Amino acid sequence: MERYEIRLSGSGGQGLILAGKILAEAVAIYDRRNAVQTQSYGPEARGGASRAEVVISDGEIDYPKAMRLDLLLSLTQVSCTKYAGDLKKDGILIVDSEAVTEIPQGDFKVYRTPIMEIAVEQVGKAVVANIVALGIMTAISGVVSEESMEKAILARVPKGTEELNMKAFRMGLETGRSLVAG
Amino acid sequence: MERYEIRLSGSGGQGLILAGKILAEAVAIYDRRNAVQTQSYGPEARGGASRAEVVISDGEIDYPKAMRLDLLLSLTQVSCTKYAGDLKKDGILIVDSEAVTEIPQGDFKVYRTPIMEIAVEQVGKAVVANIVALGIMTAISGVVSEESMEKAILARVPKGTEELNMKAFRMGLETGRSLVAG
Amino acid sequence: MAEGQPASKELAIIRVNVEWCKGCEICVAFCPKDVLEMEGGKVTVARLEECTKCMLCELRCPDFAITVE
Amino acid sequence: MAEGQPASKELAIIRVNVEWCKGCEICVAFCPKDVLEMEGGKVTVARLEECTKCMLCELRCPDFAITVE
Amino acid sequence: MFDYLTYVREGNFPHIWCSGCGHGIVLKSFIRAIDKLGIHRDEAVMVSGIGCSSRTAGYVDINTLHTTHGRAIAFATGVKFANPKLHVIVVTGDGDATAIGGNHYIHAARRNIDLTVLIYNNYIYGMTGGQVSPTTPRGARASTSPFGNIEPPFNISGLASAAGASFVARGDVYHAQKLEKLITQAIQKKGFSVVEVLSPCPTAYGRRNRMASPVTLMEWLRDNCIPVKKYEKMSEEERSGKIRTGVLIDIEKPEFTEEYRKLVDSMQVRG
Amino acid sequence: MFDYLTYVREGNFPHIWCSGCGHGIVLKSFIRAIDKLGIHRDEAVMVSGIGCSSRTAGYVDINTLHTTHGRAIAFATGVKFANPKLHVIVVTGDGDATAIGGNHYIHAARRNIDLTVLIYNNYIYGMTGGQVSPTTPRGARASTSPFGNIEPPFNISGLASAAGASFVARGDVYHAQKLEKLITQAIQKKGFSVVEVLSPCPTAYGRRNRMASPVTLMEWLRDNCIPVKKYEKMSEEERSGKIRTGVLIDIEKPEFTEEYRKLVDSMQVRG
Amino acid sequence: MPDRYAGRTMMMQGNQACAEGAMAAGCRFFAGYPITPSSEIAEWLALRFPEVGGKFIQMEDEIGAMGAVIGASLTGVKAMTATSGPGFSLKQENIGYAAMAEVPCVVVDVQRGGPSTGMPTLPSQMDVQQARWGAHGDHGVIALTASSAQETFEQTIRAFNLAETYMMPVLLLLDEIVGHTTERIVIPDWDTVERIDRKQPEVPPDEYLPYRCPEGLIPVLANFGTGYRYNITGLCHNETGFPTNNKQENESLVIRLTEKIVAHRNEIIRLKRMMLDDADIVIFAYGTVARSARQAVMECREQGIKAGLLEATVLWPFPTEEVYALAGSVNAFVVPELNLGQMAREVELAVRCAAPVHRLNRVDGDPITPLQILDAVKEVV
Amino acid sequence: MPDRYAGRTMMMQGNQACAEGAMAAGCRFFAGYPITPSSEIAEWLALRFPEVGGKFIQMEDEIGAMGAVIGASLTGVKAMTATSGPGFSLKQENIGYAAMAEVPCVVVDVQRGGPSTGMPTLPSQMDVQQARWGAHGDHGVIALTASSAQETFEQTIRAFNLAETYMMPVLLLLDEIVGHTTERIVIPDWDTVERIDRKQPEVPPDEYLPYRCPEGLIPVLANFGTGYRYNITGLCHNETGFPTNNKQENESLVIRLTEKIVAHRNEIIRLKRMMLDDADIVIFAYGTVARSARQAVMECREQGIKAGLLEATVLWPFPTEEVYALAGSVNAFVVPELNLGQMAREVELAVRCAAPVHRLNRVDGDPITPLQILDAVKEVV
Ligand SMILES: Cc1ncc(C[n+]2csc(CCOP(=O)(O)OP(=O)(O)O)c2C)c(N)n1
Ligand SMILES: Cc1ncc(C[n+]2csc(CCOP(=O)(O)OP(=O)(O)O)c2C)c(N)n1
Ligand code: SF4
Ligand code: SF4
Ligand code: SF4
Ligand code: SF4
Ligand code: SF4
Ligand code: SF4
Ligand SMILES: [Mg+2]
Ligand SMILES: [Mg+2]
Repeated sequence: MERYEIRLSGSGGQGLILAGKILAEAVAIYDRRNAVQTQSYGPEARGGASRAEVVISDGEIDYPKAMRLDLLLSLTQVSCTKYAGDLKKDGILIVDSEAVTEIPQGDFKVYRTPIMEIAVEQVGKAVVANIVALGIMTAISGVVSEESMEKAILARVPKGTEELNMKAFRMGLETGRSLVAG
Repeated sequence: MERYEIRLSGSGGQGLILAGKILAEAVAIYDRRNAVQTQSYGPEARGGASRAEVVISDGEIDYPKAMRLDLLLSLTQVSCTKYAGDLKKDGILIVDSEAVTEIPQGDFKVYRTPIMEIAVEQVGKAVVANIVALGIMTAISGVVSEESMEKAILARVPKGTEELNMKAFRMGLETGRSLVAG
Repeated sequence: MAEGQPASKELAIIRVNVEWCKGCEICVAFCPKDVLEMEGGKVTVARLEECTKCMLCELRCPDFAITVE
Repeated sequence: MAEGQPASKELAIIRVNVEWCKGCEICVAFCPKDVLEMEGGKVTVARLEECTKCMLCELRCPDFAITVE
Repeated sequence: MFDYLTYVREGNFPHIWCSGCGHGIVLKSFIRAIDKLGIHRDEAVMVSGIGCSSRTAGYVDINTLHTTHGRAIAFATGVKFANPKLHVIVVTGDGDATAIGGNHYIHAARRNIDLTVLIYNNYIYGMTGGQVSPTTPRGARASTSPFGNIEPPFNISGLASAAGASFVARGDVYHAQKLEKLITQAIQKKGFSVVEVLSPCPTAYGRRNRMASPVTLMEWLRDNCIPVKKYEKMSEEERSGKIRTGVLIDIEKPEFTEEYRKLVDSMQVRG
Repeated sequence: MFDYLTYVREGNFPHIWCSGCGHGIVLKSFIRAIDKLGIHRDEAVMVSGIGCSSRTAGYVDINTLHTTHGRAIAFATGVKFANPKLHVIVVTGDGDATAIGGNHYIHAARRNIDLTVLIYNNYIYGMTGGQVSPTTPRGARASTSPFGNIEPPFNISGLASAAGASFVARGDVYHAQKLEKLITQAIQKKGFSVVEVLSPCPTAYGRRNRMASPVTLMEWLRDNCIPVKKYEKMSEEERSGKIRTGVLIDIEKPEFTEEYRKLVDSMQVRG
Repeated sequence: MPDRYAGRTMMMQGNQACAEGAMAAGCRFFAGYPITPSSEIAEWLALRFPEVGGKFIQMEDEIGAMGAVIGASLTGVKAMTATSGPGFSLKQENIGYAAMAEVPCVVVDVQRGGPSTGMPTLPSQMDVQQARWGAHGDHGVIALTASSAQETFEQTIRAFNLAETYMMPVLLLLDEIVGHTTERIVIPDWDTVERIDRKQPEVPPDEYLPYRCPEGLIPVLANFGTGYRYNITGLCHNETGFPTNNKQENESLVIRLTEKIVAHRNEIIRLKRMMLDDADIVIFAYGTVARSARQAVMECREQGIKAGLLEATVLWPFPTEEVYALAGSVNAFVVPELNLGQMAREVELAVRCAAPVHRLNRVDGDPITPLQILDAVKEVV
Repeated sequence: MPDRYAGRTMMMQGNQACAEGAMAAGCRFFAGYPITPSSEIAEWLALRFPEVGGKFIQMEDEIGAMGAVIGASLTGVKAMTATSGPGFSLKQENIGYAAMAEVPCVVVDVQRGGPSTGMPTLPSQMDVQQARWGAHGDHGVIALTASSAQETFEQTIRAFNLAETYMMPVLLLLDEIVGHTTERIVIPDWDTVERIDRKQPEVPPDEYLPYRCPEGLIPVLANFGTGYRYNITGLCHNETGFPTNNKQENESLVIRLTEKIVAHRNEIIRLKRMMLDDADIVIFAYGTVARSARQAVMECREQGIKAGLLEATVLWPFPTEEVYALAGSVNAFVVPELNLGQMAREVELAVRCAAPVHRLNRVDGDPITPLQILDAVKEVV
């Protein structure tokens, strides 16, 4: 695969940077392909809007930032509005359907699903919304293997929360699969 | 006159830098010729050896430091030994005869006189040795007028010490004249 | 109870600027009368009639997001 | 006075390093026995026999220039 | 309802501080103080350094000067000395004022120059993501003290007094009304005045130290900040873990710009 | 006779200090102290900043590090932390330590790192020719306070205590034997220890303040430096103009390098 | 009330002349920290300022001094600090702030031998590249120099005028010799001194945007306390003075900070030309060394060597075009400096290979003598 | 005991890779002060050092951190600090001290947008000239850079090796993108890492002169506490380490501080060459921008444009000769940089007019993209 560009966007505290790191680690360490993860912050290293990017490729990844997105995840309206235009033709947009109500126009596939709600109501904790999102993205994008994602998640989440996170990931996978299935 | 270079040398606290400034002021402000005065210090701006230079000329003075001395005043042996070699052929060396006992070899005229002793015993204060020296130099060098020197001294010395300093200056003048004469 | 209370006692006007409210819950936690509640990450007025206009919610809101009149 | 004094009382050896002495007069001023004097800007031992070897001159000389043995 | 909006730069809101950050409460207390004092906004200058706390300057509609990290007091010294008519208020953080800025802090106190310094003490470097600060309690966790801080913290207020400040107070954002009073007194004081304000940082400090919720942090302030008078009556045991708040120092001494003015006046007479 | 010469770098003598400068007396007291303590010279490091006082380093035959103005304590922190076995002594001036170096001074005190700091306080910047310093008394003349200093001076020792030092003493060069003892105690103390030494500067301070003669300055010290115990018994009036000397603070508290060692040890167990 | 020195001819050190120039320029605020060989500037102002109501403060360190100067300037007063190498290094962060926030002020560096503590009482020209690049981040720089007490007086005035015109810190690079040499200076009546004061807003407060730059490149900053309330920050900001995350606004700010110098280079750059019309060899010199170079040119001419002198009194912006203009018609450049060739780099960049550039460097703490330059020229001929 | 990461392949930020590189190089002392975007270096070492007995201290400010690093180094430990622009400015005085006293240490500057507080979370390459000229006084400088996490790991090791070899501070200039990008790195077994430790005296203490330089240019400084008692100062000093007023000694010291770099330039300079053999256009790039340049070269070649890349991994000393060597055979140079042309100046000086030098500058906080470089090359063709 040439180059696959993913952006995870939302606001600080949603754990998107950690999600980006897990995704990159799954690809680069466990799937043994190349991945580079970058991020951007608000003023100095704090709060506000948050954005993580993962570029995946079988070749060397020189330019580390995304240029034309293959996949955009947006957990807030602001980030969706801001970044949807960066999607490639036929790219994929995944949004939290509760937070994002207005989808910008564009030549891309849109998947809407209440990510935060799934985390709170089906998994039981808002903090795992990022892992739910990872599950959805894994199912929809197909750029990373499920096993590698599981390993990467387990390696990064705090001790004692493994099960919760696995549950979130699987919830996400299911959601993703049914979204693809339509 | 092309360029006349004077160096006053000794140790910190002998007032040589003030003497240099007075001489330069006499020439440049009162005699209305050109004069430039420079100095050098020990480590940072303190104590130790002390050296003041005055360059006098009717033309512009570009290079402000002495290159070949016309006149060297030395109140210590160390400074005399160090600087005598910088004298021009036929230059003038004036030394405190008590402090400087060894005169280096060289093609210059030497005037020996107990400057400090004159200050202490004939004027009454060691601190005016610098002014005594100015008197001697005025008489011997002929590069500055006596009147201008008097004005410059009066403008620079602390209030209340004018008479003392005038006495010192005249004592120096006399000494200088008799040295030239004899 | 009605006696001794000024007849003219008016209900407080509590305004929440939801654009600014960051949902810290400070106003909710320290309202002595339990007037406020969280809803969808923002504060909302649940029991206006209980409000004594003590102004503590306004005082402590870090986000200039709630005012009481 | 001689009684009670050890017979073997020796004169102090006071050494002045004239190269190092800067003539500050501290040793002179604070010698309890007035042993020292200034001469030509340097210290000199004027009344050695008075010296009690109290070492104060050595102690306070800022220039490491005077020693007492 | 207090009308804060006429004092703020509304266009810059919502402010950048995190949900539950105490800094907004300090800002509000400050606004009420200048309102009460009737200070003309054109004659008030706020000088800040770098840090979350220092961002306060961007929100108040007075003359505002957001400087370099640690140097706010030095800049403020220039402003005040150049134009002593201005009311100069410094807003700064524990890191800004007492880590990199410690020297300016003690020297301004020594000089007793008429500045009012509000130190937002959140025990951490908030802006840069939670590194240990000179006020982080022993044992507390920060990104650069991952095993618990081994350094003892400064007593910010004690330092100011030792250095020569004429007014030193400590307040906290839970007791926001009292804070307003302390700030009022500090501004009124002619001389170097400090108000150390305990202002929680849920994001960078709370999360690492089992106080992630703003409410928990506020409760902690409620329960541990003890007014001076009450504190004095407490036994040694009762005092443990408690923090003295209120006016700690309030003395009269010559003020720097005033002394300089006298010098200049004396020259005019001489000259 | 005390044999100073085995401890000094004789080739660098006579030293650069002016006639009657007190700094040489401090140096001698220091030498007697390390001699008495039997400290191995290879294990002693002297760190200094810039100033006449800081030139001390060039004269002692131990490891010596003459750094940048105001930063001696920071450099010394590195030396000590990197190799806690070394005895690290900082020699510095009132300007070096408390003007430009004030921040490092208070932070090293806070950390309570095991350094011994000798501050040669001559109330002036000697090296640069006599500018006002943070310890210049009010009213005193300096080249940058030609009409008399309008700023109040620091209490150097008080500042160190407020910042957290575990040992603070004040001595003077007239009472040179006592000074030696204070330095000895300071070196022995495990923790941040300060000895403020009143050391006259006839050239830059004395001359401007009617104390041009070294003897006058020494007499002034003799008459005004009062041992703590005696001072405590004096009335308020008697105290005026007098200076308390002796050990001012001596407390026990955890030392920084020791605390870090414990942290490392605990990791070895964990790991 | 005329000043007591106004209109007088006096003997003064360069450092004192600098202080007097500042006063004549209208400077009424000085914050400093002593350091050889600059301390006399502070000392002279400590003595003189109270007479004219100027404010003098000795700060706790150089960083604080630079901060205080910027703070003072924002109230509308002309403000200055002075230092030497080690202090110049320490001031860099705040000099960069003044450049970013566009606060006029003057920073004097009386250069001594470096690096580090180096040779505190000896001259050098070792900080000239630091003047250009000492602070992090890109921004334009104006740095002047002077070779005599009189010129120091005048250049100090010019430094203030440039600072107020272009709204930025202006650096004045002297050296130990210029600073400590006592020579005659004529102090004009202050009223006759050309003095530029910073512009003040012409719009009412509610229309005012501090960084709008009515003339395109230079902002108009209202003095604090005059009713224009705005924000100043060292963060990238837009016209309003508030921080921005807008990329275009970032870019236009950063570029403008350099562009405002580039665009006005002709008004800023000044050169002194001596016997250049028929010169085969151009000596490029500045500061103290230019004095020796003048004498060297005279001696060259006496010996029949067609040498001329291009003396820079503005080091930054560098007179690239002016140097290049000479390059075609001469055989060589000789660049004597009290450093290891710092401005010779610039001369080389400027001549664009049209003529060889020879260096004459001295770093032992002694000045370059006329004879040394003469010899260097002869070697080239 | 092998380290727990040794021999592992991991995902790491450039900043963490820098910290790991330091550990692998044998660094056991870090003193710092937090600043975006460098703080992760400190944070990672605060976590990691206790495991290996390394010392971590957060100082009160950047100046103190730099001082502590120098002090620590003199005990023989390898020591480092890390910062960004504002802190880099503050450290300059003490960096100059380390250069003067010849104390090995490593200073990392993770560059962000400037000037002043600027754009704290956005990348730049705006401090590259400051790295050369930031401290007052003349002295040689070594500055490395890196473009990926793996290279950061390696360059950090090299920085220590150069510091210990040439006895001086070595600067490592990263940028926000390199510092914050997470990518795969392979951490070798520490035993296999080439590690250079500073020489120790071979003569007995009584014959030892710290600045004698047995091999001509580089002194041998004994670790404090090992029985060699000597003096270190930032004043001009002679072989003994004591201050001197001797002019010849001053001169030889100052010249040696530059000469030791000039003389060893070939050992220090390293370049990466990509498709240069037949190149018409040379892109000169470094750091983050070199990544884009690599991609741009590939795209140029696809489009039939003969572009090549000369990537500098050592910025100072500048590879003047290597650049010049290419100048004769190519049509042009293109120098893309996240600043206003700071290294393009050097390229211009180096090519000596043998080929035109085109600049591509970006200062809005966004990186230069491969496409931008491609466009710039096309414009030149
Ligand atoms: C010279 C310099 N060093 C470091 C920084 C990075 N920095 C920005 S804010 C900050 C700490 C702020 O802490 P504090 O003052 O306590 O404010 P808070 O954010 O906690 O309110 C630091 C270290 C900087 N901007 N400039
Ligand atoms: C960064 C810097 N600023 C200023 C100086 C100039 N300087 C050298 S010593 C000194 C003051 C020394 O005073 P103090 O520490 O009291 O020592 P003393 O000479 O009085 O013993 C100053 C300001 C310097 N060398 N470096
Ligand atoms: S005013 Fe008082 S009672 Fe009313 S909502 Fe606010 S806190 Fe509650
Ligand atoms: S205190 Fe303010 S920000 Fe917090 S929940 Fe209440 S209204 Fe919202
Ligand atoms: S030892 Fe005592 S008595 Fe003897 S000379 Fe010295 S001070 Fe005087
Ligand atoms: S105290 Fe020392 S320096 Fe002073 S006069 Fe006596 S011997 Fe000489
Ligand atoms: S990081 Fe802490 S101090 Fe900064 S805004 Fe957030 S809560 Fe407040
Ligand atoms: S200037 Fe003062 S402090 Fe310095 S050596 Fe002379 S007397 Fe001592
Ligand atoms: Mg804080
Ligand atoms: Mg002093």
